Amino acid sequence: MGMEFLIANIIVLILTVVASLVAVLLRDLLAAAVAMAAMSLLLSLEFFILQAPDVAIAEAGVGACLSTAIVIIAIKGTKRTEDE
Amino acid sequence: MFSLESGSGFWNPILWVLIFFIAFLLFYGIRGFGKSTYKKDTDQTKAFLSGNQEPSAEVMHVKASNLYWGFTTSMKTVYTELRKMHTGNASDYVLWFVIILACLFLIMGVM
Amino acid sequence: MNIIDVLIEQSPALIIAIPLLGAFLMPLVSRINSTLRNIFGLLVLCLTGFFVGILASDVLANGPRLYIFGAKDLAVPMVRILFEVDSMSIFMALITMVLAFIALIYSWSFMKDHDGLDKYYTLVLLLITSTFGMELTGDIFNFFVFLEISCIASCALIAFWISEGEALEAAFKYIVVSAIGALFVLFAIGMLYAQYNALNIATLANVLKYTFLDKIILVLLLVVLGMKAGLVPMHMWLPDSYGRAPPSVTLIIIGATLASFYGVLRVIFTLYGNVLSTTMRFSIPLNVLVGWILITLAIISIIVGVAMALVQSDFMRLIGFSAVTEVGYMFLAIGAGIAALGTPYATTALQGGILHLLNDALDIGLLFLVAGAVYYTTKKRSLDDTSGLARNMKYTTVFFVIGFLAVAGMPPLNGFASKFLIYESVYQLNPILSIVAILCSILMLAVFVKVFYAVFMGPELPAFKNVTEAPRSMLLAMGLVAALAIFIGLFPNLVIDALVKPAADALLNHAQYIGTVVGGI
Amino acid sequence: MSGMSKIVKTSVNILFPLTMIFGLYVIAHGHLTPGGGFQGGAIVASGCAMIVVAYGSKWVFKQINEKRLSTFESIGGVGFITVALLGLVFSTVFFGNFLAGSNLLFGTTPATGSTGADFNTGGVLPLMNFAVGVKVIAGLFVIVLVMAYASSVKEWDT
Amino acid sequence: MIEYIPFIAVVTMIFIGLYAVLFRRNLIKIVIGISIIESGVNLFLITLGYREGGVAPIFTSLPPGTTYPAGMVLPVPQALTLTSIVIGVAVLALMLSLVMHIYRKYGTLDVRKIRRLKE
Amino acid sequence: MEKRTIVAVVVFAIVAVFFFFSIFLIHPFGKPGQVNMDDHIIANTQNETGTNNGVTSTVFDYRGFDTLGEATILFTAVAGVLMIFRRVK
Repeated sequence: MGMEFLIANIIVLILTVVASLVAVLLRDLLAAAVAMAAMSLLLSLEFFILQAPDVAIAEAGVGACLSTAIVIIAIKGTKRTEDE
Repeated sequence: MFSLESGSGFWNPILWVLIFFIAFLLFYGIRGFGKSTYKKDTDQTKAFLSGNQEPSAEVMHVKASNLYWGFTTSMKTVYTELRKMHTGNASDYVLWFVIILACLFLIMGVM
Repeated sequence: MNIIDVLIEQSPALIIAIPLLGAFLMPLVSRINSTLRNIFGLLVLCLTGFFVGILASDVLANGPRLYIFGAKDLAVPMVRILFEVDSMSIFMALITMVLAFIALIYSWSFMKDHDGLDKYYTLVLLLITSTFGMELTGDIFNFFVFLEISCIASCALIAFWISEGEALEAAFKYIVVSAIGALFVLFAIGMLYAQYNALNIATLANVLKYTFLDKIILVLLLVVLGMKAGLVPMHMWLPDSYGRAPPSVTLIIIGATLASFYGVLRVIFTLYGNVLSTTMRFSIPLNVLVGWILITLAIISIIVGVAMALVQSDFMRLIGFSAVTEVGYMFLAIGAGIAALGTPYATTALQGGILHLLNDALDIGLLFLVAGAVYYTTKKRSLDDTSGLARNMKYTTVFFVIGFLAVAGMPPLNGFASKFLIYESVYQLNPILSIVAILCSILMLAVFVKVFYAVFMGPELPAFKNVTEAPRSMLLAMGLVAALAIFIGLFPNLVIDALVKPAADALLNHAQYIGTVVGGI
Repeated sequence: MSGMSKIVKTSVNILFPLTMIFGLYVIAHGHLTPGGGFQGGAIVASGCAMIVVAYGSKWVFKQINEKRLSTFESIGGVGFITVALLGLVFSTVFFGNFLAGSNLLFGTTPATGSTGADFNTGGVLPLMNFAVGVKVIAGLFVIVLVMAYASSVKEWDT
Repeated sequence: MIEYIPFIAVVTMIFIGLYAVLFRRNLIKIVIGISIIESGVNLFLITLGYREGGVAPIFTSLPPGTTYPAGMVLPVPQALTLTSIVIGVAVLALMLSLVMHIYRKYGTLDVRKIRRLKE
Repeated sequence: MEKRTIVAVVVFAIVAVFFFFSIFLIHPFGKPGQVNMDDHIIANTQNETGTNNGVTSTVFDYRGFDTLGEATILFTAVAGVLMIFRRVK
């Protein structure tokens, strides 16, 4: 396994996990949605690193773009903060 | 014929229906000995409550939640626990799932 | 090679393709005319039923049948998706078919006054398709895909009455639970794939070695499918969604739930069939452990289900809790069958469980249909508000009596036949289990006597003075189910010999299931 | 969501055709390069979602309603299953790849190993890609459109 | 240890999502949690399919000197993941439309207050 | 802490331990053990399906039926969303 491959892998994975953690912990739902988009993009990058370009395109289109759009629309239709 | 074997016993519905039918005939015969002066929809059949007026249907209606009151009261401890279990919270549904998962993991992991 | 052989050969694919095509065409057809839409739905179902029928006759006569998607022969069995139809799958498919027919006939009048019916019929057809897919498939990832379709379609149908907040709530809870469950199934499938590089159930079963990872997979699959089948304490979604879905749909959702139960059977008997007798630590065989786990959960299900049903005041929710009890009976029988694998009464228990599966679908379905008829005429859900309906709804009352006697296991109805087998065989395993089961059956009778009094007997309230009988198509649907229940009750041995025994044998004979695929390489 | 500022509209006007072309390219070359019906459909649908964001869902609803879109989706689904059923007719199995190696439409077999992009290959796969592409575009777009419309209208159920 | 890092990321993501479902009260947060679990499972499948030093299984202008099949990553997990991604977006859309509707009916997104169906 | 949190944390810990333990039993990253199914697909995708893209051939040909299911899922979700947002009379 190439060293640079391993390092890129580790960095992207850690960033993905951090982004998902941020998406869960943030109280502002819109920010959480953006964090989820970031997570999807990083995940798509990771798929690309793992030689799955088909899945990377799908994840970028569906996960990062459409899912986020749907979540943001739902937040617009309800309310933005998590607190009661 | 037509009987269901379970290895240690059998169950024959046709036989059962036959016996039931005979019992029904007997019952019908006994019923025929009843009074011939009985007529429907006369004062004979009205409820008699010490001369009081018959209460309206709403008053006479026993609500379903009041049925088996004695049973539920005597089993109160069980029912409080059961009601506490059914919280109706979607997170708790998932929590129960994870609890069972953990229990079975422990059992299978030890074995 | 005559035409009927060709049709039989192609029928596993057509059973899926025809309702799917019908579902895709439904939005276009319903644009034209509403009567045409109903006829189209019934036509699609009739065609599917024809193929299920000929496939059933063939499978019961000639043993398991394979269908490989995209290739003519078994040259590469690892790669392609294949359907493997044995007697157990076809038994489930027949149940689904019956339930779907009845639900469609019932919907005809019950759903008449609603809007959004094109979506309704589309989703009903999709739900039926996915149930068939879960039952016929021989590929574990394909099973997951159909599980997911059934979960989405059921969720949308549960939320059909969108003007009631509770329906939406029930749908949301259902989809949260089943989406998480499905993801864990996918995780388990990934682990299976990683170990054996195969997704075919028969191939996997052939090479399964029962490593530690396989234990984890077994637990994941069992728990998720048990949850989807409604085992306590993961049953909470079941009364919610059964109680709030339109009753015509509930019938098909029962079919989908039973398909999950079928998944449990498939996982234990086929996927882990080769390793079931592996002894583990403390020299306990795997089958005893799994059997007793299932029995424990089943007994809890029976007790909790009936105890909660006793205090419900919502008609449909009450039936939902009694459905949990019925699921408990099935798991009790299956658990006893697994724990005592190899003894003669294990086979009896298995037959009782499989017959009870059919009886549960019919009886609980009948009760839901009756509840729907009561809701249709009175618009009341609560048992507290209804009273004295027997005066005006004579047929419905008769059907309710048949249904509740059958659920409570009163002779000579069908519920008794299967419960008799379960009691007798479980008694040999452990008498206490049998006694608990009988006691809960009696409690079940008490539950429905309460309903009978609250809804049909009692004083005639002025609000229901001019209630009329349910429409004719609803009565027809209820009558069909009641007739089936009485028929199975009177001639249980006919059904057992024709359908249940082959199904139980197919489950126990996993070598044949595996050999049909692996032996053909 | 109502319409956004003119800058956004103009930039979307430029970006939308590009996304469209890219998505259609991905769909068409699914059997040669990374991509396929789902990926390309998702890309085109996200382009359509951009239109919804920029112009507002009410404006989009005036141009195209959800009934027409769901008709398109049905057509895509029927097309997909029809290709699969044609496999049943021509090669006796459901999902049979009856065009591969037949030298008809998309029927040529590529050379083994690393080859160039020959568009005329793949058997029924490009057809299925097209059907799935239509279906996914219509399906995802209708989801976004309907949800956006519902969130912009305050009281839509009466 | 270091070669297992993708698997560790997978399990961490699954548990982050499960944490959101179990402990967060907002419905949209729960939906986001389910979406994160789904991403974790997708990553798991792709990770299973990776072969050391392999390239994507696409023959169009393959890098010279590639041996196949040993030099390519496994295609089946990628196909499964594609299916899983589409399933994910379908479930997400349905859940969020339910959430929007529930908000109109109940006036809240707190999962503890959305329980008219209990006991 | 309330009882629910304690139970959840304990259960969470148990499941996490088992999951973390089990992933180390899967083959190491990048070294899949058995690959016969996938090797068959890679080796035969060009001459059996006439496709250069192994993933597309898997999605639409070898596992085409799953893709039909996947398309059905999207269709189901669209029908569900349209049904949920329908206008009630």
